[in-house]
Amino acid sequence: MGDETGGATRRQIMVVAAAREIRDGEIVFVGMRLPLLGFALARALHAPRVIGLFENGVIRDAPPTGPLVTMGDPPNIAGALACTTLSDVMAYLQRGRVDVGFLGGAQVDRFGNLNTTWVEEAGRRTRLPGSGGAADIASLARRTVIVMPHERRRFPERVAYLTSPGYGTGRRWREEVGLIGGGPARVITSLGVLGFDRESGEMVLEQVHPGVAPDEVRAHTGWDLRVAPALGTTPEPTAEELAVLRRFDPEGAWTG
Amino acid sequence: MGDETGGATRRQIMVVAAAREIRDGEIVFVGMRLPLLGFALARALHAPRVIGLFENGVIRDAPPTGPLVTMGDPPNIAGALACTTLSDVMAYLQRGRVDVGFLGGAQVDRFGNLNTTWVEEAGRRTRLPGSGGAADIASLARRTVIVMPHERRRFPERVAYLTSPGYGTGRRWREEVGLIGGGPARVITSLGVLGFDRESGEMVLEQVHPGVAPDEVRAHTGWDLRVAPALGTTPEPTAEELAVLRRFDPEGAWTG
Amino acid sequence: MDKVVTIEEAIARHVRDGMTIAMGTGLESCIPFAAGHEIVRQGRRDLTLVGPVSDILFDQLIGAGCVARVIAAWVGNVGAGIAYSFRRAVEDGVPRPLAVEDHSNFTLALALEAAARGVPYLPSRTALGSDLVRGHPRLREVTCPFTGARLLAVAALRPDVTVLHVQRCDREGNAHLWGNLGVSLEAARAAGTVILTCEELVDDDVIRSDPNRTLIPGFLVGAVAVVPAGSHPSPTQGYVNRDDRFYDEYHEETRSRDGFLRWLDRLVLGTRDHQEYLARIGEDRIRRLRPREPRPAAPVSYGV
Amino acid sequence: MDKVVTIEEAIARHVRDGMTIAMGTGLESCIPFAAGHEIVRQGRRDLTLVGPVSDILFDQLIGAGCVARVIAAWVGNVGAGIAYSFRRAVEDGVPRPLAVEDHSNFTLALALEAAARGVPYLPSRTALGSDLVRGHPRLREVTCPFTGARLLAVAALRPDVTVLHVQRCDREGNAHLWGNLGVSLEAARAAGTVILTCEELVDDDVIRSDPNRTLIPGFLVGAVAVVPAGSHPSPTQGYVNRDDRFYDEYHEETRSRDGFLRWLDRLVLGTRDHQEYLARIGEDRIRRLRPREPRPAAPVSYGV
Repeated sequence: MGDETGGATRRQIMVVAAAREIRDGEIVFVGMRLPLLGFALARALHAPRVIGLFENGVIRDAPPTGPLVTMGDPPNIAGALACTTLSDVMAYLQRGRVDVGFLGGAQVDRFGNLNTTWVEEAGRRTRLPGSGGAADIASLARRTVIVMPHERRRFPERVAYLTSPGYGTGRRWREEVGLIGGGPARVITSLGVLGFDRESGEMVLEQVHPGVAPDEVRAHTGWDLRVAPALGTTPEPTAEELAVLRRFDPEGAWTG
Repeated sequence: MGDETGGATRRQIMVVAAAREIRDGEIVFVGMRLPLLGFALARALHAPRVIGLFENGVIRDAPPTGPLVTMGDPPNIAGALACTTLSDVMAYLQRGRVDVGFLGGAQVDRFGNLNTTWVEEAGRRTRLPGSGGAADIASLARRTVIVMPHERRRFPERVAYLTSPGYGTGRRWREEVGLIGGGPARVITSLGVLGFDRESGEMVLEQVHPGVAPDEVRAHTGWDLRVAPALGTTPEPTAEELAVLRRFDPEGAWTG
Repeated sequence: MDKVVTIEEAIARHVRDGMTIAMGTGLESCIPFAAGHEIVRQGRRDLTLVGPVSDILFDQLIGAGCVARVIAAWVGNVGAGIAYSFRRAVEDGVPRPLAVEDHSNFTLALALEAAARGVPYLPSRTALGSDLVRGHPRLREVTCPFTGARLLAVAALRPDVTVLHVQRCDREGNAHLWGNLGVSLEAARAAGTVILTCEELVDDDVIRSDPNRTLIPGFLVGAVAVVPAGSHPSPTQGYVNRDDRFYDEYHEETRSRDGFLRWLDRLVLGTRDHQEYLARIGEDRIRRLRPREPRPAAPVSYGV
Repeated sequence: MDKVVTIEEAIARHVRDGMTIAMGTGLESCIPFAAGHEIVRQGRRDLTLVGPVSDILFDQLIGAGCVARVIAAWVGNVGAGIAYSFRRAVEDGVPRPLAVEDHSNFTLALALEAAARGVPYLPSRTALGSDLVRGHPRLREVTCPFTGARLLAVAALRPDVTVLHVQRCDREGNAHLWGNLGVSLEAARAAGTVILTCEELVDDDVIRSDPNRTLIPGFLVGAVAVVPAGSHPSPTQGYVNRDDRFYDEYHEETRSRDGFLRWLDRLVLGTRDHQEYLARIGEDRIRRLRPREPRPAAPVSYGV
């Protein structure tokens, strides 16, 4: 994860790619770490009118000035636009007002379903933290962006436990089960950027990060990963993007 | 209504009787006018720990100091314990936390059902204000106290429109329709105080105000009103009660 | 995005014939009279008005012929009892017939809240057995899937526009409100868009200094108009008290249809805007409604 | 009624073996650690703990053997990831087996809110198709009686006791809270009773000066204990910042069961009360967590 590609670390590339998924004026359900940095980056550069919701009830139009470990840290409250309840921000989500939500997880599968509940390795079940707000964001946001390290055990063909719904078993599944949110739009990994096929709902490799070969991505994926005919390369972070990132993560705690 | 009986007006007797229905430590859904005065009186005398909820979202542990026309008047907000939403106070009611709610209406019938929606007189329908929060209080409070002038047209055998449920068609009706609140406990009128029969749910005259004969009450009631075997007389307001009342209604606007 | 416009522009842009408009959601306080008068001046028609309390602002719009339907729990004059234009419309179809969807305060709140939460209904235990429920388009008895209990389901009601009068907000519409809240928050969240009229336009920093006071986030808001005393004759806590006399005078003057039309001409159709309306009410009278006794909130720090 | 007692008395009176206790309802802030430690000291058993975030306070109670079940959406160490005592209990039954009722944040909030509102369930559109729903005792798919839409019904969850750490309250428990609110309001309203720990006990007049800040009315509250820094190591806005290092140290020290038991002995079982706990943490360290930069809320008047 710390590998350098050109002048930027993989995590820097991931954050910059995440930021580019945010359009100006959008309402974003923000998570901690990389998504929070992506929010800060988007706000500083191309999306000055972005609004960020946090599931603990905080609404901000600008990233906090101090470093955060959790969204409940005092610097995230001071200077917020509004502080309210978890239910209130979830209601905005359920009302369809949230344009994009960021998600991560222990596993993501071929149809963008996420698992953060438990995994089994070498016959031993490991209990993971669970959904938090992820199942809600995955169910209710107009679209989601998943940010994850790209490792084969994290990319199984089918998640062991479906915590947060992607496209289930295919593109029509969400409608069948009654979900109203749009589902995953992008997966940003340490190796590339993936989208979802409009017909099948299956994950497709759309971009590789600089210096990454498509076969490397496929080798780290637990199914026969489709590659887009017009495979691109993730643009390198610009000097401006890197400068802003360093401002928000001066010690590289999250992107080093 | 302005008739004097002894040293007190009928309305003063009504307010005092309403106040006596409030026990110390109770949570009361307060209305305007006579019930508000009853709340103030109870708080000043025998129920110093009473809490009053107003349906606009105000919670008070003491009556407002200035005169009020509506519960949204600034003196009812300043010095409140809490200001919140209508839904929040209704939720307390629905959760069973409200001990007693005060109600009035254009009509009350034999089973304590209230009508505040429309009446028909001489073939002409008159539209009335509607439920407001009355149907909610009648449905959800642990018990209710109805305060009304005693006139025959206001006491029909059956209300023209059942806005706020009492005992419907009899004592078991509330359970049948799914209501959880306890229903009406008392009706305080300009002529007396009435209760409800435990078996049938029918209104029963329990007390007459000083100087009122039971037949006078029956003559102003639209059905064959039952009279309790141990009919009492409403105690005269004490000097202390009258002194407090004059403090809260110095010009007799509500009790003159 | 700067959303500050005149109230005339706000109404012209956002309120169209046939729309469903929620107003008076604070119950007896913060009623957006100035905005309602502007709707009358601009001659909107076939509106559905939504508010738990259909007070004399609704009565005015009804009498002016703007309204096809009222969805409310209580209709009248909160100061003096009867709303005559409402009665004339319902009982005699003057100036046009008026449909009424009756609610209790709680069922109306739940209908707005369901829409605010993006669910098609919310269950409750209220009004079971009441005649309110009979044949009601938005109320239906259901059975709890867990307990089998009988419940009243209240279907979502989504206004096109909610109009709120608030104490202060910034240019984006992030608003600080205090006092009783009624169903204002649900109505704002349920609506397609929100028009705010405010007593004071303040700097962003004032809003951000106290995020728990921001009960309406700007992303819900389509327009902000600065209209001091825009709730007159209803009160706005800390800015303007209740004009009790006005309610009594309205009661007397609007007993007859002619009296109402004279009233409407004098204070609404015959005034260009809210400033002229206030001038007719009288500067002195408005000044006397300003609070004399300050009641400052105890300090709070969000220090880090 | 004066409800002020010591935290020891509050726990002794209100928390009994086998009860369902909601804590940590502010998510990562205002977690009532002092109250939780007292539950450990008093040796309560067979508790069901409820909180959207089952942070290291829950981990401590689990490791101490107080807990039979956790109802939560997320379990771990909000600073450092893994909650080892939780893992040991779930994976290996050490010190005793632990049942987990999994939720999403929203379904947990809705379960508490249903209880707070006195309805047996609330409908939502979340988590449909998720494995969370399978065989879940409190989640069930239903059909909307109006639209036919598929919805997720969430059954009410009513804690016996909700414990909140708040900024300030009066002797009756009327409490001013600010900052992010999580599910604290729903949890308080849902519960049989509420224990408040507060940073500051204030005069009634402070509370009444700002009724919109009173998010917990005293009639919900059974006991008030004054416990400054009672949320340590979690933050309480304006009073104490987050002790990030503590979370990391806990992570390291509790990797093994023995390490956990040493930790528990040193800071909980081996301290008489929260003051002694804070003394072990170090006065200097606590002092450094006090806010240095004041962020006063803009003035507000409720003037009449």
